Amino acid sequence: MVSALAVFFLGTHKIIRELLSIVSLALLTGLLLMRIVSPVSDDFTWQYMPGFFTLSFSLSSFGLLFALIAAISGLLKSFASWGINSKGYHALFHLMMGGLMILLSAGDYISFFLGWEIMTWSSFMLFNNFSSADDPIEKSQDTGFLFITLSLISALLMLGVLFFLYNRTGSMNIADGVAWLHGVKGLPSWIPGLLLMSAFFLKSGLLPFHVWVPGTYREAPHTFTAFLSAALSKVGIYAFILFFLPFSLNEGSGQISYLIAWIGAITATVATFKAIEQNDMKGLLAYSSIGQMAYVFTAMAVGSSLAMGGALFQMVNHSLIKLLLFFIVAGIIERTGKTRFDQLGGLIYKMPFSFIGVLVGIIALAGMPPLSGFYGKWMIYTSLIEKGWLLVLTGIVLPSTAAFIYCYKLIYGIFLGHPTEVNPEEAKEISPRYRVPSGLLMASIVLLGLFPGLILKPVNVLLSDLGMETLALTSQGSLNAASGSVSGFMVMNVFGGVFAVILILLSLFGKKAPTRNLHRLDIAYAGELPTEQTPLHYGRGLGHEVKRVAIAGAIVKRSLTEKYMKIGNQLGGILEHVRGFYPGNGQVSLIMTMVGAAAVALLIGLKG
Amino acid sequence: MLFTIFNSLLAVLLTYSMGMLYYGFYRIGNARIHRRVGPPLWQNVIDNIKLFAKREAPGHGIMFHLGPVIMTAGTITSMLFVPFLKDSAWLQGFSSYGNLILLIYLMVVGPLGNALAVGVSGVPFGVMGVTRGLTRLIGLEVPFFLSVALLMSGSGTISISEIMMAQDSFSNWNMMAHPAAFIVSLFSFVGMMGASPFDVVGAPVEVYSGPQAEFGGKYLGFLAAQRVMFSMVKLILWVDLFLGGATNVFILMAKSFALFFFYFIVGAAFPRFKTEQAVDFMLKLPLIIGIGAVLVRFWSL
Amino acid sequence: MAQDIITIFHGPQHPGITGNMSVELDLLGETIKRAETHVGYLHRGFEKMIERRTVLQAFTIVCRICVPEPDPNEENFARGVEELMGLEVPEKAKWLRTMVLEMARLQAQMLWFAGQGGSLGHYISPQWAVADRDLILDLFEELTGGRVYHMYITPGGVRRDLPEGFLGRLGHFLDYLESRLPEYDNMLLRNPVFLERARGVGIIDPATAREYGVVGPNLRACGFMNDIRKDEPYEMYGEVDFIVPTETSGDVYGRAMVRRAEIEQSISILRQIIRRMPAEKEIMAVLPKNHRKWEVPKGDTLVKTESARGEYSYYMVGDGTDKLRRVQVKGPSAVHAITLLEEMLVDSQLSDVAMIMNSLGTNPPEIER
Amino acid sequence: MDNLNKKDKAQLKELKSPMAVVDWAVNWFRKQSIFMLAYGTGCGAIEIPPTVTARYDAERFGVRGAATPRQADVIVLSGYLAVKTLKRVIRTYEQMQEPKYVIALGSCPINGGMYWDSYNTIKQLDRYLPVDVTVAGCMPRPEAVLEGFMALKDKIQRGEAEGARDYRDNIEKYKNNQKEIFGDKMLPGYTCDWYFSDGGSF
Repeated sequence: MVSALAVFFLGTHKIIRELLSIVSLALLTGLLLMRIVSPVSDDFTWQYMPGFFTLSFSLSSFGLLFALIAAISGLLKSFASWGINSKGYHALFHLMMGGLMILLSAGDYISFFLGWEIMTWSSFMLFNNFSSADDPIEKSQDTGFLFITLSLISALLMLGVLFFLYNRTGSMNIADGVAWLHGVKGLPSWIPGLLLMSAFFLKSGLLPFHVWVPGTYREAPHTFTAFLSAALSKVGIYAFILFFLPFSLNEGSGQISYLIAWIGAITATVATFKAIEQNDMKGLLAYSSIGQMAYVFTAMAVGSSLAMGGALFQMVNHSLIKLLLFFIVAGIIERTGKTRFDQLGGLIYKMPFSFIGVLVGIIALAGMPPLSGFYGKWMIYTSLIEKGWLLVLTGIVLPSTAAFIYCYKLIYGIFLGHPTEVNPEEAKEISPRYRVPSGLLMASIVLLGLFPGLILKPVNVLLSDLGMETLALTSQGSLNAASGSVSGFMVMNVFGGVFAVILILLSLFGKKAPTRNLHRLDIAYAGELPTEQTPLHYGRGLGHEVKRVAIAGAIVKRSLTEKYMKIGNQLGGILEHVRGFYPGNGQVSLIMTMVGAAAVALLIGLKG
Repeated sequence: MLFTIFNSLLAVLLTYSMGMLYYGFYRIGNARIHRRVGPPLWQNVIDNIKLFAKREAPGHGIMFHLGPVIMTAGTITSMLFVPFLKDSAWLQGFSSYGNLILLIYLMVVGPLGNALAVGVSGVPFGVMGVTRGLTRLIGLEVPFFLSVALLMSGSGTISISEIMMAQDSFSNWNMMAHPAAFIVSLFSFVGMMGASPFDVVGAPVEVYSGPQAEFGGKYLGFLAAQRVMFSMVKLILWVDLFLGGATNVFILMAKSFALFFFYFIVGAAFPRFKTEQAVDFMLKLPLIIGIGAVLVRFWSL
Repeated sequence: MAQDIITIFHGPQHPGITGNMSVELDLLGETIKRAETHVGYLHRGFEKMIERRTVLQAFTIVCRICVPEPDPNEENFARGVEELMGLEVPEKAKWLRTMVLEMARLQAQMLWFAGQGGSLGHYISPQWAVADRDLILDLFEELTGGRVYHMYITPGGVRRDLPEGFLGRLGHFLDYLESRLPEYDNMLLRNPVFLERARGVGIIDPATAREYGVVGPNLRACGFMNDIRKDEPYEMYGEVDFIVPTETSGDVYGRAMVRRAEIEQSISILRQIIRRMPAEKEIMAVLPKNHRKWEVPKGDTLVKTESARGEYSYYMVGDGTDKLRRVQVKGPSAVHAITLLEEMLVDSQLSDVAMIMNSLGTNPPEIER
Repeated sequence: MDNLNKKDKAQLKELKSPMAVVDWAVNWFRKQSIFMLAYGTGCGAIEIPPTVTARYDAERFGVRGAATPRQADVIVLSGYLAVKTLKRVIRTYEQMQEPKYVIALGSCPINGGMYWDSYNTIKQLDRYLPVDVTVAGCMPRPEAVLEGFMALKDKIQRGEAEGARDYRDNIEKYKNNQKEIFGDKMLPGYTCDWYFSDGGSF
């Protein structure tokens, strides 16, 4: 993938210009799209220290899908962040993009690891140095600490396992390692497998490694959060598909698959109840991302082609939804300067575009027909029923039902209810540079709801690449499974038709019984009169009572983050004197530790 | 196409008149339990027409206006995805294009659309009611999904018509074939119909009639009409899934009335739970029965 | 202003309030963080109006202090006047007064039962209880001529003698009510949902109860045996046998159990009264001939009556004219519905407000008179 | 009840034009379905429960409770009105949807009743709100309350229960009367502005 590297160098070495950034990303997108149209083999090998390492790059069809997601997200994101970025931001962003491309096209361990690390470090720098938190002191050191510690752990795990594999197979090629991993039965393959899996779970934020996600999402620059959620969280899925998909399809690995499915369900439950509890928009969306990613893992664990299709559909759809929601949230934060539900409210008639955007987003996010989110959910549920994993199904129905609450909270807290800190007279619609990409995303979500075939046809190609059966699509608008079919086109038409008829009926009544437009405070209020000062906005309280439900209370009360911090602090105390060796601050010492650890691992691997 | 539209209109009319009849009975029956005479049977129809005959209606902007429309449209759409009869071309709606999972999600569209209208009206009581409803939904959907999943995996299909078709004789009715699933689903059924002890959403003494607090006139008329129709959709769904479906309208009415009677008795006898108590209850007893049934199925395979 | 909390009004126009008053609630979610009662919707200036009227004119309005249970007010006022004027009430009048008081207590408890069921969305209990209570009102009507306001217990005695066969009909009613009580229990008080909701909710701990001056069944549910009828027997309460039921839990369920037991006690007291009702005709003390010249001597007195909701006390001052100089009325609800309620509601749930208010037996008109 | 039905039929026969028949039918539905907002302003509140419960069973006549003013057709004011209450009552009344009716129970809303000399109650309710039916008595028995509802129904059927229209047409008079008693503590403008304009609608 020369193009990826080209973008990478272009971004790092040239003077930073917004236009350049967009052009380069558009170029990348275009190149990737061209790959679809005319599949040219651009496998690329680079001899490094001839005879010792061979870096090989080749973009598989899966890699292409992920690369496209990343490229399009990056393009939209660059458009949305037009003109608000400081120097160095673009360099880092493109560095990260480059790392991502290297990772996605990597054919061997070295390039895989290299891409992984470039991506991790540049994204760390991005959210740490360009944080959206207003007050630099308020910007929590904990977030960065957690992120980097967990990333280090995952990197070390991965490095160790990769070298272990190299040791066993004598080849740096990923395919050989995967083949070995699946060839060996029993404990020897389980342990490296689980370790590797933990590394990927961490990237996607699955339980129990989700703790870095909320803080990071909250503090990252607003548009970058969109990218984090839409593209970077998918890397874990890519790596999982790369290393484990054949593994989970293996007949003999039922227990492992079942375990992964439950990890997905439990993660979704925890994340959903945590999301309901959040009081700021980005925090809510962050936890929601964790939950949505977890469905994908559950579906992948099921392993049937329907489930796999559902997983990929859900993933693509999630990217679209989260880009849309984060863009609009970024726009609202930019216009109002408020991030929390108890500060916003009552903006619907001032920001109709954002309202419709969020509405489309939450309908799709909640998985309600007729928008696109439904198909992912439908395929996952149906595949679970066909597989007979009814308890897992219960496990993911719980969070996807509870998700309605945070979806409603998101739209109520911002647009409905009463205005609080934002004067509705002064509120303005979000700026066009958010509106344009949001509009595109909304259109694509609606379109996918009407014609899920648009995604499912390419997905079929991927499935056949994997050697699985393809999904039965009767037309663009309807989908058949062994046990039933669904037609979104029909749902949309019926709903639209009925809606129109009732609206006409209502307007007929309107002649005889006109609707009186009432003042905002003229509400049924038990006979009393609210004043302008009376707090009437339920933004904070919405969902507050959910934790009185036993299961939700048990989840919300516990905080893994705190436990990790406690462990970290204790470790810190023990290692206090060790730290004395290193000059400077914690970050420097962490980097040095990592370099040292990497060196040690390298040595061990070489010796073996 | 014309036939389908005609059929849809027929379905709307049938559910409306069935609903008004049943709820008329409901009010009289409740009155008899209360040791009084009660209103005439058609009182609900009179109430409904009166609401449409009001001279004005309160409004809080276009979103408030659309809420009841979405609610009614959601109800009618989900009605059209339920097959009313088996072995018949009549009253099938669009059910061949949908399935049970789609229906379960469709049934949430209307209430959520109305929730937007409630939110925009700015009545705090209304939003509290909506929150209660959404929280209660957790408790209702989980056991319900488990019970219908048992059916779906048992009969190997997720299509409502096919599940209905499979129940050809009394011993094959799903309530006999899958008794545990039926019992679990009955808990959810009572909750979904909004009967005590799960009627937290519109509790007048607590949240001032909840989501309906700000609706009046024609809007309330639409909400009242869709409420009875929605109840009938749920009843017919249960008849399709568990009671073997119906070959004609009279059998349908007989079976659905039996279920309705059950709902009426339970609703009359109990005070109301708090929201969290309702959810906890639903996640305890019904869920345990359901999980037990799944485990039994698992071991017996 | 960031809005963590939300302010709503529970009342005055709200189905979940016990009368014309309101509670302003600050809620986080549905958890109450601050409660403030608002009264003044019903203030009529009773004490001032009594000062302006002669004793006999005032006697007609005192019953209107408390709608659900007017008779303790009449009795209190009458006894106060009698004490000030030194009137001797005939024994039969005393028996009749005791009977009326107990009947009033009984119907008030029925009303409480109706409210308690209604506040939980259990619509059978109000229907049954209010209809059965109406039978007591019929008896009242027969005895006094009025359904709700009786103006029966006048200073000096009672207004009318028993109608023919009244005691038999009262006995019949008591039998009927007793046969209904098990159904009431099954319907509400033993209902698992009621137990789930009422136990451990709205707890008054004994120290708080003492500190705030809680009275009546609310106090007895905290474990204190405190009843004016026992402590300072008036009328014929010294003569009849009854026990004062207590509970120790202090929660809604405890108060319900106390009230439930009091219904049975009232029935038993009424049965004793039916048995022991004297036959003589004398029901009025010897009164001044010209009732326009009823002059209340100088002096003051404090009279107390136990009502269904607790203790009423009147402090009355006479100044030698035909009007009372000052009447200070203290009803039980002022404590229960204002100070105690504001304290109790904090950290409880919105769903419980109506239930707690009902279980405290709050009644707005007597708060502000 | 039978009596009323006969009266209805007699009326229907007299009607000539089809529009009159429609009006008659609309009125019939309005009178057969009365959503009552029982505002327990005073003592009269104690006779509302017997009226609607098992013994007198107002639901026979289509009378049922409503929780909020938006849903209600008739507001039942039971008893005396303190000044503070009157303000809430007016607020509640204005929130109701036309056609709307007022029933006042007891002597107090007519002339002050027992509290004619009280400094805190209003003496004559129809100075401030258009009362359609008054039920006298202290307090009126449930039968009397039901009789009040019957009178209201009769009025509705005849198309004469137009207190709301009276209020709309004479809003200045009513507001002035209210101002006399509230002084500068009048209800804020947004609660009643639409009476002075056409009122936006769609």
